[in-house]
Amino acid sequence: MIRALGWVLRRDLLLAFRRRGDVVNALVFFVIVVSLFPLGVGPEASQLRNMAPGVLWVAALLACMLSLARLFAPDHQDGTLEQMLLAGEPLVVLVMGKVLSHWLMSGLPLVLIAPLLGLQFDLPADALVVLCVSLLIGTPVLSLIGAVGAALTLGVRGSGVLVALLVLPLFVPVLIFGAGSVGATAAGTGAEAHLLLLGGFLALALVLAPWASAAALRIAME
Amino acid sequence: MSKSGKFSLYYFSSPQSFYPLAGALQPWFAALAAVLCAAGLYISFFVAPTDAQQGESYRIIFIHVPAAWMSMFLYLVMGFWSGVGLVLNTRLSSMVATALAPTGALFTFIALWTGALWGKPTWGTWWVWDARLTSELILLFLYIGFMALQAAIDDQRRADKAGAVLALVGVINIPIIYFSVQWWSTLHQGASVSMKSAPTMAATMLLGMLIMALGFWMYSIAATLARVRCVILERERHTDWVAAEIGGQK
Amino acid sequence: MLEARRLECTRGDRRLFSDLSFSLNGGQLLRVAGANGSGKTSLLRIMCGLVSPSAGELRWQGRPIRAEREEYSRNLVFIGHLNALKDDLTALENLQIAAALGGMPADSGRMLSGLDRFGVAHCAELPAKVLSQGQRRRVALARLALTPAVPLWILDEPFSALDVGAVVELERLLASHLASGGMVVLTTHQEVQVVAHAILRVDLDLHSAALQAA
Amino acid sequence: MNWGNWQNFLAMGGYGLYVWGSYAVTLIVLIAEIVALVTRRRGVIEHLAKYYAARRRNDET
Repeated sequence: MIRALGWVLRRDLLLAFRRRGDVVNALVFFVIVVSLFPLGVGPEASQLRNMAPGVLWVAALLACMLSLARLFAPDHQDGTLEQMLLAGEPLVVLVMGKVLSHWLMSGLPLVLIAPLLGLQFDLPADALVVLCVSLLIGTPVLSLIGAVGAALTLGVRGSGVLVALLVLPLFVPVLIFGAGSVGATAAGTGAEAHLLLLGGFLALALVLAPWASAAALRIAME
Repeated sequence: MSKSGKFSLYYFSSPQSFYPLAGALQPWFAALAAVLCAAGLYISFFVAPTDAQQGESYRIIFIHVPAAWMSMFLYLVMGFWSGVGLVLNTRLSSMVATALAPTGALFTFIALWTGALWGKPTWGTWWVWDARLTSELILLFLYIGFMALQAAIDDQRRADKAGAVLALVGVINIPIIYFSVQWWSTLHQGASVSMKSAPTMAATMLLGMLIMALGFWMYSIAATLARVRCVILERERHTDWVAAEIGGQK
Repeated sequence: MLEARRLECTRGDRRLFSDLSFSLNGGQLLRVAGANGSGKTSLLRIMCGLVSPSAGELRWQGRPIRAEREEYSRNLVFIGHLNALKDDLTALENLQIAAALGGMPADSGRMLSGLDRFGVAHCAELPAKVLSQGQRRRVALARLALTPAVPLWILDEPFSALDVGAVVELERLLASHLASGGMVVLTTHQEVQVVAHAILRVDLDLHSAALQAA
Repeated sequence: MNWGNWQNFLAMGGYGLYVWGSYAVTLIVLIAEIVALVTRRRGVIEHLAKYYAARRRNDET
């Protein structure tokens, strides 16, 4: 089982490496969206500091959602997804592998670049650290929940908009506590509770989301 | 009803036998809904006294709160039937889930609308990011997502199952969303008057809300039964009994 | 032994076939025939366990395949009308990953011999996107050469896009699989020249979809 | 609760717009759903009648 997970991971990372452009594009999208906000609301530092957690997190949500189109759809089109269902390995494990690689290619880059963008918004150092930690815990939840949405909308017409409709409301708790943790640090009230709850969401999503995605994939194959 | 005279749940789990049953029950639920809503309206306008703090504007609560209850309750019911449909593979339960969604979305809309109208005189603004209103807004998105997903999938069986998975994911998420939003709104102290604490819960008020909620509940059952009957006819059109049923109508 | 009991398949409003029963034993080849849209591909997908039939059931070694999906999957190779190749991976990598996910050893020596069998060893290091339609089909079919021990092969139009040489090679491979007690299910437009213990034929055009043994 | 006269009842202590706005929209929405259900049922029956008629014609030819 671990072996199968390793192979899926290896395969998806190799594919992502051969199509580096897609990964870079999602990252550039994130940077552009975040950079647009100061242009929209003005350069006043205190206002930007207040907005920063929300803006960064919403942009992360959108970037993650955009990259969901690459999670299952290409495999569905060329028939490799079918073969995965027939691999004789538990589908949940294979889904885990795909979600993990999706996170490594879409979530992790955001975590790494977020501090730079935080500096643009004049966030203090401790808030930057919490921002990174919250993204590190929160973005895997986004990938896990997003996988369910991507699997449900597989091969459905207008799936791009539909996946946003299905997945974004489910992202709300992550957004609240992710952005909340950064805001709480900036306000000096401490972010431990927020981060713990985010960790709780991650645990819950890890347990439930792969099953739901696997079920949705089987349904999509019918 | 069955020819053998044997009553069983399995008998009614087939669309063919449920269709006439739904037709027979529907008027009764509709009548109950009308009576209960009339009683609820009477209490809310003629029995309940004026609130000392908010004046007459609090009478909106008699529909706002029951509608909010119903909207959440109907999503849970939808999730339940979805789960039954997914596990037992019974077509009828999926049809019921599909039929519940529009009515649930409607009550969500009513809760939002009345919330806004209550908010204007109370808070001085049409929209406040209060915990209940925000949760209702997200719930509306969940309902819309469910209906949009089902509408986008052509294959009926797949639409049923995909909708069921989504509804179940939503059911797990609703408490989490509700709790998160609650936490968030207390943190930001947006509204000083919360809807729950606003008027003291007088007994007559609670009674009015309960009766109204019961009325809405009966209405939801009646509307859902009517919609299930349409769905059954549409989906079972290749069967002989629907052909006979339509033939009998003409 | 694979046994189908009163299978029925509906797509939307249309009932593609119903009351379809047959059983397939080691050494037998089942050819699914029927006009376009008669449900050949649907039947194969049902037999793989990808789609559940609207009525009836499939049994593998006497047990319903629904109950032990993964176990059943390990006993079959499915090659659909899609070649299941990733454009950005080389032929060799594609084959390795397919084998590894199927629980086979993935050493490149075996992969190369499989590719060689279908005359595409020289394409091993090329990304799949530059291969021709026929070459891609050959790479997909090379999986069969790697999995002789898997008893049930389910092939959707395996001969499409193949030239004469590859057709002969595939027929030879099928024959040896059958001779060693394997089972083959396939759809094809051309007559199969396979010496088999028995060739069964399911014709979905017949309304009752009755089984004729030929 | 005694409102005295219709004016008082409609005015709702100055909150008439909000109270009646809520109740009216609720009523409108529920009635709209009922109307939609009735028309849907009618439409389905009509559509199916046509569908069966077409099928019968097909069978005859």
